[in-house]
Amino acid sequence: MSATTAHLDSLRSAAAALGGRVGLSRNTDAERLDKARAVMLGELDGSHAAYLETCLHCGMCAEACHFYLGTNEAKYTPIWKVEPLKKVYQRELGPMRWLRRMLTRDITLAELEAWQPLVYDSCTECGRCDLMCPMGIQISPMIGIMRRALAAADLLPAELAGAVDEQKQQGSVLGAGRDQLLALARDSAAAGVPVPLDLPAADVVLLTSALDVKAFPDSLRATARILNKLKLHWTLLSHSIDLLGSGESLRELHVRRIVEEIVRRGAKTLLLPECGHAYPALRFDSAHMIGEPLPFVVYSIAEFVGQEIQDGRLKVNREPGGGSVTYHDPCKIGRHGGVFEEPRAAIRALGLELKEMESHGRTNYCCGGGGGQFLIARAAQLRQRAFEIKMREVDDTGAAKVLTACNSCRFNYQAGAAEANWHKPIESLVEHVAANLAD
Amino acid sequence: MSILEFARGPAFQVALVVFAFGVCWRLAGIFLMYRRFDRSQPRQHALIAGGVRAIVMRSLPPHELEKKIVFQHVSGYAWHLAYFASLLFFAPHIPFFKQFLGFGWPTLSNTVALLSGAVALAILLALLWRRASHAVLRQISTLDDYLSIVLSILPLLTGFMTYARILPLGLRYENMLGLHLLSICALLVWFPFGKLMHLFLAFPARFQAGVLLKRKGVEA
Amino acid sequence: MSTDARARLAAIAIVAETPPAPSVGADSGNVPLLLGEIRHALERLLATGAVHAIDLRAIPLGPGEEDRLLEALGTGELCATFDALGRSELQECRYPGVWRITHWNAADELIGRFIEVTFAPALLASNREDIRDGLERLSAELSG
Amino acid sequence: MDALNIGGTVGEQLRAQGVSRRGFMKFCATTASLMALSPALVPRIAEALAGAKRPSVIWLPFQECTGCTESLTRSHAPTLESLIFGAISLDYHETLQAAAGHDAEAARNRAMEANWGEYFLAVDGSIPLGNKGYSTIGGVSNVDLLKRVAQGAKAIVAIGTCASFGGLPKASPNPTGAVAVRDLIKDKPIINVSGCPPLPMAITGVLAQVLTFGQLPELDHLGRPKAFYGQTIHDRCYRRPFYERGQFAESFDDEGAKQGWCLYKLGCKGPVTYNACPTMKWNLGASFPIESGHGCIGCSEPDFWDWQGVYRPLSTTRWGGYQTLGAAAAVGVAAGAVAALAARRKQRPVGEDEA
Repeated sequence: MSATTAHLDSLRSAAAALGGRVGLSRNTDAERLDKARAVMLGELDGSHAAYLETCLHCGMCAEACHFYLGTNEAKYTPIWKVEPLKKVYQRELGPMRWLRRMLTRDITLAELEAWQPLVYDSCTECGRCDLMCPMGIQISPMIGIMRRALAAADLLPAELAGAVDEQKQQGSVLGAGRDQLLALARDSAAAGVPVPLDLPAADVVLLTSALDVKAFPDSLRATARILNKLKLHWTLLSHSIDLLGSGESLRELHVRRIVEEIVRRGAKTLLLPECGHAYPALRFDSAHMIGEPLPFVVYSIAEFVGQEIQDGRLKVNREPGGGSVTYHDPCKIGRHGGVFEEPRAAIRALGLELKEMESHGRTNYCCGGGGGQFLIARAAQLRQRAFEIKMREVDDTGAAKVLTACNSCRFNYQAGAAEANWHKPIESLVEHVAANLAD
Repeated sequence: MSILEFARGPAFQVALVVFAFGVCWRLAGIFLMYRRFDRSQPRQHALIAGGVRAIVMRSLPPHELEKKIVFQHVSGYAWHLAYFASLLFFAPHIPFFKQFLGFGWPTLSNTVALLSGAVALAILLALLWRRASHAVLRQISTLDDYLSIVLSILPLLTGFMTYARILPLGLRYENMLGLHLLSICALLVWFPFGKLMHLFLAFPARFQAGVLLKRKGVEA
Repeated sequence: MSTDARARLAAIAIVAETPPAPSVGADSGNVPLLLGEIRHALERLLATGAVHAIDLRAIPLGPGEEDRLLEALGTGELCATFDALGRSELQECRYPGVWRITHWNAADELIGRFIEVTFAPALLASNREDIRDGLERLSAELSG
Repeated sequence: MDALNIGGTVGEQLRAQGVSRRGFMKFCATTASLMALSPALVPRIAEALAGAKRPSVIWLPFQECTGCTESLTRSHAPTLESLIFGAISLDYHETLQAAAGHDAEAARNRAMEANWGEYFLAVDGSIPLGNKGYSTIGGVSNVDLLKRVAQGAKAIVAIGTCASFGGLPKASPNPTGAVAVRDLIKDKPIINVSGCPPLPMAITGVLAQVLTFGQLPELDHLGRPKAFYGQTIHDRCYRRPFYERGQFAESFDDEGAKQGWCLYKLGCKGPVTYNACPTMKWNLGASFPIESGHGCIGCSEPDFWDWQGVYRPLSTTRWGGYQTLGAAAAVGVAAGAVAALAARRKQRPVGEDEA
């Protein structure tokens, strides 16, 4: 417990320190508004148009959202969170924009400011509402647009702005940079698990995340152990630790650099760590960002490990002691990525009894802190309301522990559990696999 | 010119032209807009099938989601079905459709058609009340929502009054029939500009979602 | 018309269709209602002596319904006719107290049909004025 | 016809013709029936009729087809003869009178003078305003004649849909500029006895009512006597139960038509037509159009001729046809395309983004 709270505290203070660095915007209000609008217009396309035109205001999306369900506050209705985007669409792009302009007012900076807590504090882009909508409206990607528009208007919450700033200035995220990663690799090699770093050529490239480096180094080590066991020609890239959703252009810049690095090494496979947010970006969005299909295949590590087990290339022993677990589907690789079966195959191979939560697979509830939300200090209470739903579902399974494949989820579980004084272990699926590798 | 003649003649002609023009305008404006082409490697293929499947499956949400929206779901189904049953299978309506299509079809008995109209009317009124009182719905509702419900209710209401000869304000049967037709004109004129367009947009939106989710390997 | 044209006319096949028996409920449903009304009127006649009349032209009746009603009422003992502005017939029905009164005009066209529930239709009785006229005529003849 | 011999009451006239009291009562009973009054009112009618003065009636035909007069002469109760010789004094009727030319005009003038302010004016046919020469009598245009004769009338009875509402001559595009009596005469009571033609009993019934009670009958929103026009054809139609049950003939020779089902889908205008056909019936009470298997065409209603066709059901509308709709749709698509293409210039195509 103390170890957990220690790394939590260190992350928290790092995040809090980041907030202090952010100064006032240097742009005028009009410029900020224009920038936000430019992001919206740039990202909105015909598919969003069809969604925004079809919304019936039925309010069912609220019933999917853990923030609404946890608070019963109407403003947390998912579609309401994209209201400014809808306005801009209707006034600028919609077929009836001439009429709309006569009848409605333009968005204001104050409006965008008012929406900051709605798109950052009370949304993790988990996408549960996307499944609920009877019209098929995909709300969470539009929240993404809202966020990038707000970022362009210098309206990122202080903690997130600080993190972006840090990455821009120092190349580290939450204090985790290349140096820390090198140290981690050295320690790992010393412990008998070599981590090949930045090799000039490899078949398989692995990325890691700041959270792994700072809080969950075991997850990285476990990954390395498995890759070594599979005797793959692999390397860990140290250049790009994290992909912060801090604005379209920066995100694209990152993606382009990563793709270049992988292509340069001739790798055919990209493995993403037990980290959520990189997955949809690299697996699905990147092809659009670089303008052509990726020349390699992208897997989440949990997905990869599950596949290797299913295909018989990776052998695992039944876990000593066994016991029951439940599996938390991380939104980014589950609902946003389609990885449901592979982690469960791994759990079955370990001989663990899988007790599913009522909402599992594509309808799984978010841990409550994804999408950078867990960094925002003022959103702590909100986060906890959402987490309580998760706790209830976990408790209802009667499982002894929770396994997951995302360290953001793990981090948030631990923080929430500490806050609620809840004693349910949340552990890494990959670590469990690595601990039970068969010869 | 009497109300009935005005409704059957110029009013309906104009309403239909506005309807056809507006619907095409809006649909073309949406579907000819620039669209990103997704170049990512799909996790699952048969994307079209995924889209079609979504059109069906979005009518049947999974259990965990469904149990939160039982009322909306059941009432939504009930009023749509009842509304269309009375619209399409009430015998005096058949000649109306036949004039466009050139063919008619069997009808429900008046009792059943009227009963289903009554069900639709009752649910719509309940939904109107709910929209005005439920916190979430109040938050997200616009004039469009209220106008669309009211304009959907009026043909039902005037239809009933016409059939049952409930004639307030000294109105006579032919006036009420005229008002019934005028309420349909109003519905047609409003149709392209508000949410009623989901008649045409719901399936394309679901299809899009289905294709997107199929690409990700998630059941829509 | 030439014989040829006649032949061609004759060649046109004419089929006389017998209309099918009307389906159940193919009428206004007023016959049983009228019979019910007549029953109540008879009860009232006995109890209070109140007379009741029904104008059959004011009642919507489908094809054949009037015949069915009259058939149901049947024919009773007494039938009186008179000729004034055309023929009239007062026919007692199968149910005493129910009278079928039919008026024709001078051209023998039906101009009215009534059902009266009464001990005797007022038209049967001789009228005072007519009696006075008759009396005058008789007196004149006797004195003449 | 002696225009000046209009003295005496109806009762006296009938007695003078040798009609017995029993005959008079019979006359009253059928008259009550005609006025759609309860048989219970016969004694009151008898009392009224016995003392009623015979009114003078002047009948002016304008743009008409004589169908209304034909209908009147088919009236079987009271007989036309009894009307003319007993109940009313028909002093001028272009079609029926024996006199012609100057004699006829003279008879009319005498009747007008003798009964100024007391006579009833019956009009059939509409009045053309487009060109006065379209219809004249003895060189006098219809409109002038109507105005002159109306001046001395106690009330006007507009007989037939043409006189009541303009009727067939007024049908679009109304080449003669036809109007109804009520469009020209505003200062006299007008009773509209509409129909094309009106029920003969409605014509005689109204005249009988006027004569019996010496006052105008209760009128509906279009100035028609409620006794005859108080309910729609549909209200009193014996086929209405089929409508309620949703049983409709789909064509004139299908099983439904043979079974006598409702003719709504075949264009019957019964629901919006106020008339007494279902009870009074035509041809000596033989039948009425619906009973004969044809829908009501709405002939007693204003502008019925322009109701988009006799066989188009009430629930149909003008809709312009697919060409109009197609054009509207095409313009819509064009407008949408312009909107979308203009929107594309604001959207960011692939690969193009800010530095």
